[in-house]
Amino acid sequence: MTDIERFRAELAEFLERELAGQLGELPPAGIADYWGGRKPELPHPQSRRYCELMAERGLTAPTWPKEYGGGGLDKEQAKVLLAELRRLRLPLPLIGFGLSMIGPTLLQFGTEDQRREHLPGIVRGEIRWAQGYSEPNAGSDLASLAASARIAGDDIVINGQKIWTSYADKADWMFGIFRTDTGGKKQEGITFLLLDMAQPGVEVRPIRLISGASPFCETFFSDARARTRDIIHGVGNGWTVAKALLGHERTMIGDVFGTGSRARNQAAGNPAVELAHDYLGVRDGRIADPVLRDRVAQLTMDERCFALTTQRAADSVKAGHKPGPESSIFKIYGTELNQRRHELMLALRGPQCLGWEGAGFDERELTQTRDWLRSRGNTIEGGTSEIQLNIIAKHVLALPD
Amino acid sequence: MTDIERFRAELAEFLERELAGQLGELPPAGIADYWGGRKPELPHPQSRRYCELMAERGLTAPTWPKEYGGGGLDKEQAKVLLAELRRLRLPLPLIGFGLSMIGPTLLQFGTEDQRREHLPGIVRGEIRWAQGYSEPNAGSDLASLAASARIAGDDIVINGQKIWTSYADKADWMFGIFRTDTGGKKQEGITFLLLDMAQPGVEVRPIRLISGASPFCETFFSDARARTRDIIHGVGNGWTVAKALLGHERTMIGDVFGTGSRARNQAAGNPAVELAHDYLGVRDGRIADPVLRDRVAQLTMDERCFALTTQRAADSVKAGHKPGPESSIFKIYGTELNQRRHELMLALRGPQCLGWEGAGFDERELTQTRDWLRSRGNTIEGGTSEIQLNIIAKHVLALPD
Amino acid sequence: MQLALTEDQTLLARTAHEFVSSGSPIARLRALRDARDERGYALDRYARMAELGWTAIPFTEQDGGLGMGLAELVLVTEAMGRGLAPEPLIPAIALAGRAVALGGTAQHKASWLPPAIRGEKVLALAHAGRRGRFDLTRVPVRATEAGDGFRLTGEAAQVWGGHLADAYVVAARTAGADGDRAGITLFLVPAAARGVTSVRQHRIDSLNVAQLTFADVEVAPGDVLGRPGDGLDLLGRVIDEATVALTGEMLGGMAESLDRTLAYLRDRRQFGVAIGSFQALKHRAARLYIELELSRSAVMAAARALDAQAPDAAPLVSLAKARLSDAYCLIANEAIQMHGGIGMTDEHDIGFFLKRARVCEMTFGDAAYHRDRFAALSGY
Amino acid sequence: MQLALTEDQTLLARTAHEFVSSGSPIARLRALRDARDERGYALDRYARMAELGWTAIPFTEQDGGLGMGLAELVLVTEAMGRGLAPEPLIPAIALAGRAVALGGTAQHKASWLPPAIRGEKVLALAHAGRRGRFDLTRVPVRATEAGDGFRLTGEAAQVWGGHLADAYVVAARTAGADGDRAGITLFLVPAAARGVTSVRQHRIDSLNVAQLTFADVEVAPGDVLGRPGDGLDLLGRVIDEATVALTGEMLGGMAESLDRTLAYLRDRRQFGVAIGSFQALKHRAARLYIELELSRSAVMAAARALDAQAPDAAPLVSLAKARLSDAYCLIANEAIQMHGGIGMTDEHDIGFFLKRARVCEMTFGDAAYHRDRFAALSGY
Repeated sequence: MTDIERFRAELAEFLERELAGQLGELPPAGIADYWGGRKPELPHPQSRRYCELMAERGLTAPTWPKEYGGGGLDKEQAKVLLAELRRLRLPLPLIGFGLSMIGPTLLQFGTEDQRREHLPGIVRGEIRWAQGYSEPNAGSDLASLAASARIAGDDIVINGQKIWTSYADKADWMFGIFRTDTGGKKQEGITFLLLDMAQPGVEVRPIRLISGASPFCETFFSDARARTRDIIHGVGNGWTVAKALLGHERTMIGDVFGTGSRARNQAAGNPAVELAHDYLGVRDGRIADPVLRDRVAQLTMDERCFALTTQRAADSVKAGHKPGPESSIFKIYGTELNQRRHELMLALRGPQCLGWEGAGFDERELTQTRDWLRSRGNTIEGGTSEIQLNIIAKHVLALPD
Repeated sequence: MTDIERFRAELAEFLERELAGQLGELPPAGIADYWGGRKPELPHPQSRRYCELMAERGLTAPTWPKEYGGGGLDKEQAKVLLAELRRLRLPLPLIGFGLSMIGPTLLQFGTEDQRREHLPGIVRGEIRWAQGYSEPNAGSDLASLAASARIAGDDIVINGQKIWTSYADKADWMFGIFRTDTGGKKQEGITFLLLDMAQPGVEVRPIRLISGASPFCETFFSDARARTRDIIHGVGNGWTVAKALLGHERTMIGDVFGTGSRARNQAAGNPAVELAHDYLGVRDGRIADPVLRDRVAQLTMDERCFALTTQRAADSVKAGHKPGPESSIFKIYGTELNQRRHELMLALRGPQCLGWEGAGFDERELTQTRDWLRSRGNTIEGGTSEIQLNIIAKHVLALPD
Repeated sequence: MQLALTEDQTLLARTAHEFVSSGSPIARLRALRDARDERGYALDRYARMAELGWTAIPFTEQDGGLGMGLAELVLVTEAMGRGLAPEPLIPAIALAGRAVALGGTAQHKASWLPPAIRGEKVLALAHAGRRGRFDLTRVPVRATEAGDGFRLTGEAAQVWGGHLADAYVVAARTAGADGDRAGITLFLVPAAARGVTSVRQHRIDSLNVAQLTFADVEVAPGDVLGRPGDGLDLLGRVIDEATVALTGEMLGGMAESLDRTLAYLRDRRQFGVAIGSFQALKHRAARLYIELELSRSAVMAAARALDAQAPDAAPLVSLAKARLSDAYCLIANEAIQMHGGIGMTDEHDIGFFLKRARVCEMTFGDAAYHRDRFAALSGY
Repeated sequence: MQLALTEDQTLLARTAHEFVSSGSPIARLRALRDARDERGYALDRYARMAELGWTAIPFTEQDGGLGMGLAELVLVTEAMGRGLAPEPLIPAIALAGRAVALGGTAQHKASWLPPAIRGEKVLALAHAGRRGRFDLTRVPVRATEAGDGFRLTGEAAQVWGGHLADAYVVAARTAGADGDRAGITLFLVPAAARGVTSVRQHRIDSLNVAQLTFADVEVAPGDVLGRPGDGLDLLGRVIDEATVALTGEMLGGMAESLDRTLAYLRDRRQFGVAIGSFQALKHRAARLYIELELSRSAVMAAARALDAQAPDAAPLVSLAKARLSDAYCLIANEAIQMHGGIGMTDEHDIGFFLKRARVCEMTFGDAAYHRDRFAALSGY
């Protein structure tokens, strides 16, 4: 038995026997994610215990070093873990911005003390994190942010406003960037810090979107307090940290739209074709409306082509090449495809696409319409399409400023 | 009998009796235009005599003052002249850039001497004019022109190159702008002048386009000579004159594309529909290919809508309003429509749209293809679409620089 | 056909614009929406519109109207479109009111037109079902003969202005099947008739629409508008008229969306400059302006052609509706994009135009439907 | 299916690119055009391509080939597309050569494949008439039985590589009518056969194409490729293969057009700055780049799917041809626009790409044809 086979066997033993033995019923795969936190929402009665038991072995953060509570696994072992969870139809024990964003950031930029203080709580799902970046007047031009952090002894006094903070209403701590110096270049004078949100100076207001409720919030700071020991990478060096994190976020978004738009060329499983058959009917084996049929084909082909391009990027990396410039197109094209798909769906449904709620519209129609409205934000959030085009023009095409 | 009735009667008498009496056969309407000049091309054996006899009464430049050889007619009388020519199926006696461009410019900016020297020759069709504006490195940014004019006593010495000079190979004189001063703002130091092209220092080379032969030429100047008395509006003031003339030219181009795209919504007389019927066939009374039928309808509707917009602009002026900002859209939309129409025609013809000359393609196919190639220049010449969009954004939408 | 406004028309447009823009129109719509108002519009506001004469525009003087036409009506709907005014002028007047005026007996007119013109009674047209799409021959109500009269059964969807309306013009099939041009009859049915049920539907635009159920509703021979079995022409005519009135509204919505976006582009600063100075945005804004200007011509032409009953009126209606559908959706999408994140929030007003644009697109036929109709009417 | 190049493939692509780009390729095409060269390409250049092994790529080793596939062939055609190389690799090898390899007898192969692979003999496929558009069932030649064999009559248009070719694969109808899938037979006809006339056609791309007339051309039973009446599948297969080879060429043309345009945007100065610094042009250039990257994926996938005879190979061929048709025309149009006036002159090279783009679009089906085919193959 090789090491990896032994690892797999021990893991299976733990998951199938020990875990099941302690918990009785385990949460099934496919239910809502578990985000942890001080007042966690439980998608399943055993969600919290499942997370805790997994965390005891570091399996909520499998590749993080053991000294911070991680699993200390190598890449191959981590793959085995995912495979075993899939095989046993178990969900990930924990997700969140702690694991995906601030944890890796602390591993890269944090001091030993900062890691020891914050990482174990993330691993155990005790603290849920939110990200404080954008402000009403600092969107695409993030570096022009104004929310201020004034250092007063061991404390930092924070004033101002953040916007688009996802799940801030459910988070315990926030990581974010604040202005500690208003002179000089705007990118200088930005400091990356952590703060506890459970304090009177922090007020959170959820944002309604044109599509209805959303996870986004506005967060207002009035003499809120943080500790200087929670400054990451030093005062005035926050832009470096933030950029590293943002790059990471954009890759994630590209991935979502890349893998989200599956290759669909067969009629079966292509929702646009199903919808067209349902709402328009079939004539001589074809979608009855030839002009809309042409649009269905165009969109489906574009989606297939996009999926092939994401595959090509992955295959190219697998073949040992560096990620090529083609990945710069994923965010922009993926989000526009998603918008076009939603608009096509509206066209196929005709007037039945107009419902907001209630009588006369079925559930799928109503969901579709909300999703369409929400999709209009895809080309704005996570770097607008305009910014993406600027980036391609400058960094890929070498066009001058 | 009112004055205008008397005028019409006398004119008819002249056209029907006197002219016909002197010339025998008159040139018929619909033949090629007569441009005049020192070595005129004669679309009809009597073209030159017809022009001369009309010019004797000032009827080649009917609204210009009599003292310069014009007809001295008011607007109403000029309309009567056009109506009579139409009624008798007679062509315009003379066309050209003398009548349409430099003549009006001299009337606006020229001195009394300049008018007396140059206008009569234009009226009589003795001198054919070309326009020297663009240069290889001064296209959209015309004011950066470099062709130089150095004043030496009563003479001006000209060096450099002009491009896109229409019919320069057939012209006798050129009006154009040249740099007399390289210091200061680039718009200053530009001088508008006239020069005789029949001299050794002027060399003309016709330009072939991607669509084949064209009226455009390059003109090269090597110590070519002009006279200081032929400077219009003073040294260094040429930009003012040029801008006035350019504005005039853009209006003309917009008109061409505006009136050129006739309202077509009936099948009969819509060339796209005729072509579709011919190349694609008819099924159940409809163009057999439903997707191309949709494109035909879209284009036809856009053309109709554009024609309605040019009509609206005209009606609005007729109703006593000032020309509105809507006219700024004519050049850009008209030229793009023309390109789209040509591309649709290609799509309708399929592979038969690919011919350049000779066997296997009929004359209409070949002409169509050349016209398509030529149409690609429509959005470049006379102010690129990009420049037009800049103008709309700045002057109509008041967006900041 | 003159595509220019007369002095009277210019005055009417100005008055309408001033009336609608007074009193924070989008805030008013938002308040009605958030209060889940059953009616979805303000009775007093509608009464004021009637006082201003708007409800009288398309009726002859004999019928108590002003004897004007669509050329005038589109000026009023344009102003309403700028303010997204939810009052049922189009459904009650241009659609159902005109159906009564054109197809009704003296008795029908006497009963319904004066109160409709005074804004006291609201009429609505029920002619489409959930799956009928835009095909006027696919009416959702069937009328079977019963004694002298008929009995109506079926369900109409998204009846504009239909909730809490006073009477309905119902397009029902008395003979034949979907697709047949003959066999459709229009009935005038009071909302209080036994067997009529109305349920308010909630759409993205928050306007008053209803799902109407007709369960063995008995109607008398005297309730027929026009000739039995011959209702399609009348239905088509009032829908053409209402379509043009709607394109007027769409023109207003487009113009307002663009104006608001241009103002934002001038004001909003990023990277130290107004974002309206970025050339890529400038060029896109200029393209939107071109669409707006072309759209205005189409609306004016269609209105005048219908008023003059010109032979090319029907294709011009399709021309206008197709163009306005595409252009309004384009401008509304671009308006959100150029506003950035703030445009995605419910708190900002611009999203209301995005929603209304899509509803307008899907009312009386989308662009694809009207291109097909234009081609068919043109013989190809 | 791996969408990445192997080391061998990378090397092949580099070699091909170096060979084609050496010796001013566009100037060479221009010279052939201006000389009104009957052949339209250079025999010695084609012989060199054969020496480099390009003509052997898609044939089995048994047939004297290299046993490679479209994944390799598209790398060569891409290089040719960058240089607009006029040599008849696609028609002679991917189209007619492959028809002989797939449908020919041992005798056919022995006679024709070795000289074709050596580049000494050129084959061409005659399958479309002037009005057949893209429908493979509308073949322009009719074959009537005559004795043991057949007699061919008809006129084929724009036969690629067909002028001064040595033999033709002719798709002729032996039974049935346009639209029937059965009844098409492929014949191998020497150019010298009595009754065959070839007239050079001049297209915008200046490539060698011919109009072929068949006047009672007698063919023997042994001249049939594959089974009589059953030729459509074979025809469809080689056209699919050649279509993919052509998309490779188109990819090269697109890439070259964009590269040249980007270079111009960096160099050309107006208003004191490089025009490539104008944001509106930047954004448009970035959009073109996106099209290019998507196109590359489509070409690679279609080539590999056909090589593997994957079940979704046919829709992937249509996917690639549709996308490349639209994208090449778009990029070529934008290239002219961004070059401004100079791009409109015949003296400048960029116009050659515009012309070739349109020819490629109209060869083996345009985008609309392939969207229709994709949908039909996908069952909707």
